[in-house]
Amino acid sequence: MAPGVAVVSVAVAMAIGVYAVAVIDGIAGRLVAGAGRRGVGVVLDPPRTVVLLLMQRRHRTERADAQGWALAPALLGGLAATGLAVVPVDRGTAVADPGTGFVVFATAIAFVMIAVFLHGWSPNSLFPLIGAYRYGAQALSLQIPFLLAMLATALPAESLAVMDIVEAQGDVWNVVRQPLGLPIYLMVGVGVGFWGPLNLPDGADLVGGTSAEDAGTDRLAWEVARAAMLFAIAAMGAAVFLGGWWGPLLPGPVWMALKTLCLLVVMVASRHLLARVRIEPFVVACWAVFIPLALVNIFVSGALLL
Amino acid sequence: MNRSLVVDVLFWCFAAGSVVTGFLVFRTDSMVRAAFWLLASFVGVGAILVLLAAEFLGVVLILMMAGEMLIMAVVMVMFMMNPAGLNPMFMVHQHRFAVAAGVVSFAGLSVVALTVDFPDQPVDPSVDATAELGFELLGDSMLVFQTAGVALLATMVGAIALASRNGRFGTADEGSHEPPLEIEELESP
Amino acid sequence: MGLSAVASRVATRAPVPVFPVAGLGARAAVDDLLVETRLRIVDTPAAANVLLLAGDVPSGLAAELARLHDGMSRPRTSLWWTLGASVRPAIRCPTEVRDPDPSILVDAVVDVHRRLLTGELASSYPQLPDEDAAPWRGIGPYGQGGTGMTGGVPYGRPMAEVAPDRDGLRLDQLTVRIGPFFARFPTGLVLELRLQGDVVQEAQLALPAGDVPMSGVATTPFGDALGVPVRVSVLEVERARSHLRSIASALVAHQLGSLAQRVLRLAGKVRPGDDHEIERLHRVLRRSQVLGWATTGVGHIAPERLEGTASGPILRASGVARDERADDPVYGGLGFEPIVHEGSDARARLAQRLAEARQALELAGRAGELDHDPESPLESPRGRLAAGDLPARRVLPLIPSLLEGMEWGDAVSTVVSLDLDTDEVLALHATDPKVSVP
Amino acid sequence: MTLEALLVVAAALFAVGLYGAISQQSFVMLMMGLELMINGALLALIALWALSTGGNPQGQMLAIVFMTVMAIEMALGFALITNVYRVRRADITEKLRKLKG
Repeated sequence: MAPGVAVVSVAVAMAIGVYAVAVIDGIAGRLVAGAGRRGVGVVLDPPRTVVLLLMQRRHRTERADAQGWALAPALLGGLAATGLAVVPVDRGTAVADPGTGFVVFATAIAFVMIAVFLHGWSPNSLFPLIGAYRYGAQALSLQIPFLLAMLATALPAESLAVMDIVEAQGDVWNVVRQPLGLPIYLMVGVGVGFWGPLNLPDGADLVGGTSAEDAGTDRLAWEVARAAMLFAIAAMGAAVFLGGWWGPLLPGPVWMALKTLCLLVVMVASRHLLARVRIEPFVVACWAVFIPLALVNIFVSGALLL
Repeated sequence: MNRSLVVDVLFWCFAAGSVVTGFLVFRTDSMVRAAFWLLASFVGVGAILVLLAAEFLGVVLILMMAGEMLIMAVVMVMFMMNPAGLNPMFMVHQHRFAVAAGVVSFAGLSVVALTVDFPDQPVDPSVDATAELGFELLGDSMLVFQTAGVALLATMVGAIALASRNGRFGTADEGSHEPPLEIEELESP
Repeated sequence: MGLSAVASRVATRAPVPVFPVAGLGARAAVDDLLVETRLRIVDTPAAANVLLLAGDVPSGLAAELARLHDGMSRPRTSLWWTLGASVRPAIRCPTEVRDPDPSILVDAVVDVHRRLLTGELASSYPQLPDEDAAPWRGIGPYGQGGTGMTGGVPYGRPMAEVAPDRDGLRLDQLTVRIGPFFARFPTGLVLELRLQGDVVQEAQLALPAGDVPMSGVATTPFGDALGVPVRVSVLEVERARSHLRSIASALVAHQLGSLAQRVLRLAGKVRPGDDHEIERLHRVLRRSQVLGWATTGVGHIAPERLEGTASGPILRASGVARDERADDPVYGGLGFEPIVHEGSDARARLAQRLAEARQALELAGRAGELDHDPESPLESPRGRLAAGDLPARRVLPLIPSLLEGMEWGDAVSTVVSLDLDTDEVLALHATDPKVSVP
Repeated sequence: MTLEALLVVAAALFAVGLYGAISQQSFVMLMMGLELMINGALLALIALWALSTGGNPQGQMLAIVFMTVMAIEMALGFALITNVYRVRRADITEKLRKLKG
């Protein structure tokens, strides 16, 4: 694919994904809140808020690390774009399909913690800093179950290329082969996107955490990058667990879009249905429960293949 | 556009980037920046590895370093005073000797690199290096691979034993005291 | 029409980011603004364009208020919702709203925001001078501000110091002051903390003294009941509302803002005999884990420490069946029995308030025309209420020792679960700046 | 992208790392110097593998060993720093007058 086309298609996909996250979030919020009126608002509020944030002036703190502050959302957005680029849309159609697509995606996920730490560190302010520390603990515990859950999907395909992983799900989807994988992946995905119950770095108890000092374009960029990250995780989950383009009747890309939407709804709605987890029990659970579960998942899928 | 020209331009960008950021590690006041500059240096080298067809190794290097540098940054912040570099800081010793050692090693290694005649056998582009590495890992070099794994396991056990507070002989910091700081005495050789 | 004009027209239709400060007698009205879809209540001043001061913000908080104002991003303005208060806030508010009706307030906020974006209303200037808190005092060989290689007080700001952590390492410690406008706490509550990462190592209450005018502020039915007979059904519905509002703020602290909106809507419309609505709410809360992993074991207070301090739902959630209503013949005639929960943690307190809200609506449905006798003891939603004996005065001294060793997330859940009343906390500023620790 | 250029870049990384490892007082900064040195060595190794050995898979294997060494160095380094800090309150090399416990 020509570089220009690749950049444009990733950008378009990200824009659609971010908008989808905003709309799903709005609908889920209204359903839970029991506020039925103003149906148009759900669709129009996101672009209006974007314009409002563009008009709002940025906020500066004393002795902030200005470069780091500007870099963090850009880094997170770039990681989302990288992750999205390796997800195949249809057989033979992907922005990039390197032989190590799986590792590239995992690297993008691992770098999220750098972006969040930088974002919390830079403003030189209390709540962002605590949020940054928290995310360090949270992300380091999340990484290993995440890698293991995803790694299991590479076993049936005998390849690290995402295209091959999807191709190998022609008979049976990985979600059936490895029923433990998808729940772990989604849980970790919500954590990597620091959303809903696992939004500890930007949580309500820290009145916004790492983004507590953000205003205007800073806030806009950060929220957009985070939503794009969630979308990339949903898209990858649809590809490696739900069989990507495989499905009857409808064309492949439509199936891919439907499955992505499905996972996105589950992840986004969790914000309105589940309370914030406490970090200490959560970290313990990651090491003591999710890593063993993910290992069992890998061993069982390996044994089934032999 | 000519593919090898693109590769060349990218290579020089990454190379310059990784050396410059590697140098900035020791030139910044902020500890967190130092850790992230080092990370940038590793990302540059990882990218060069990808250009050199060692795709898997390059990406894994970057993956590995993300977590490592975050831990490094947090350790710096927690252990050191002035981690944000709000105070200008220059914590070095034997500086002139260090500079000389750096220059001499660079000169020596460069001379070796430029004078020795290495055989010219590039990687065959049609070979999938990642797959080859996989077969090597679980084939002829299985023993090396397993040894590395066992070494890592032993490291984990050892590191936890070292860092933990509770040892066989009671808590590790029992009776500990802060040693005096006598820099002047040390700095005059 | 230029691009910027189009942009400002589009932006004026977005939900208005508002940072509210609830003064005396304004907490309930401010909490209820969460359900307004045309406003977006934000947690931090940096995200807000409009600073909403509601009720009477005591003059003792003037300096903090100015700092809060300067922390907002531009364009910014402040708006005063009087709610019966007469003393002007310490910072200039170009707009005042005297009507207590929330929909009129929302109209006013939206209008102010529109004028702000189109440039009709000027963005307000900083209240404090923009300069360093102290001059640069660089000494030492590299100008680092201290005598050693590190440390010192650059720009008058102390650097983080080290102190032992819970693992025996000496690590970075931050001394910070949280409040008095921290979004999760009642207005006026100030905590001086030593934090190591996420962990509270040491906590102290610091209530700045100041003049607190109590006149002209809207009172609650419970305040009235100290002096005149009030319908039992009115008191009980008010009790249910208060409990529901407390549950809503706990939900916000647990990141369930939309569920909190639902609870606040319910609080606004409950009538005597609506106890089945609370049943449904209970099931939803169970599913959300607010009554599960998020609160179990958080903020545990040993029941013997509550002896003689706390009363009301906090005490009853520790298994002690003490309720002033049990001694009241009027309630005795209604067949009142105190509800208790075991656990004495945040979960038990939430469950206790939920059960009491249900019981209150049920009692209100049966109370009919009965009146509460002003001579009888009075049980407010937060415990025994008598003139000069405020529940918050008894609960506040528990907080410092309770928070020590907690993670910040749990600390917030704990303070929220104690349901401190903003008016009572602010009243303590005036009377007794140093709250005695038992 | 010639082999010579790659090796010179690797030498530069190694030299910068050596400078840092010798000159820095702080343990963590010292470790950063060591990391940079291994980084340079890794680059030289892969350069030789890719351009001079015809892609012998054992070259990549050696690189994996390098990365293992890097990980071990980090893990043990941090453990030692933590221990030294716990026992001696030392975070810079000057505070360690003797290595005996």
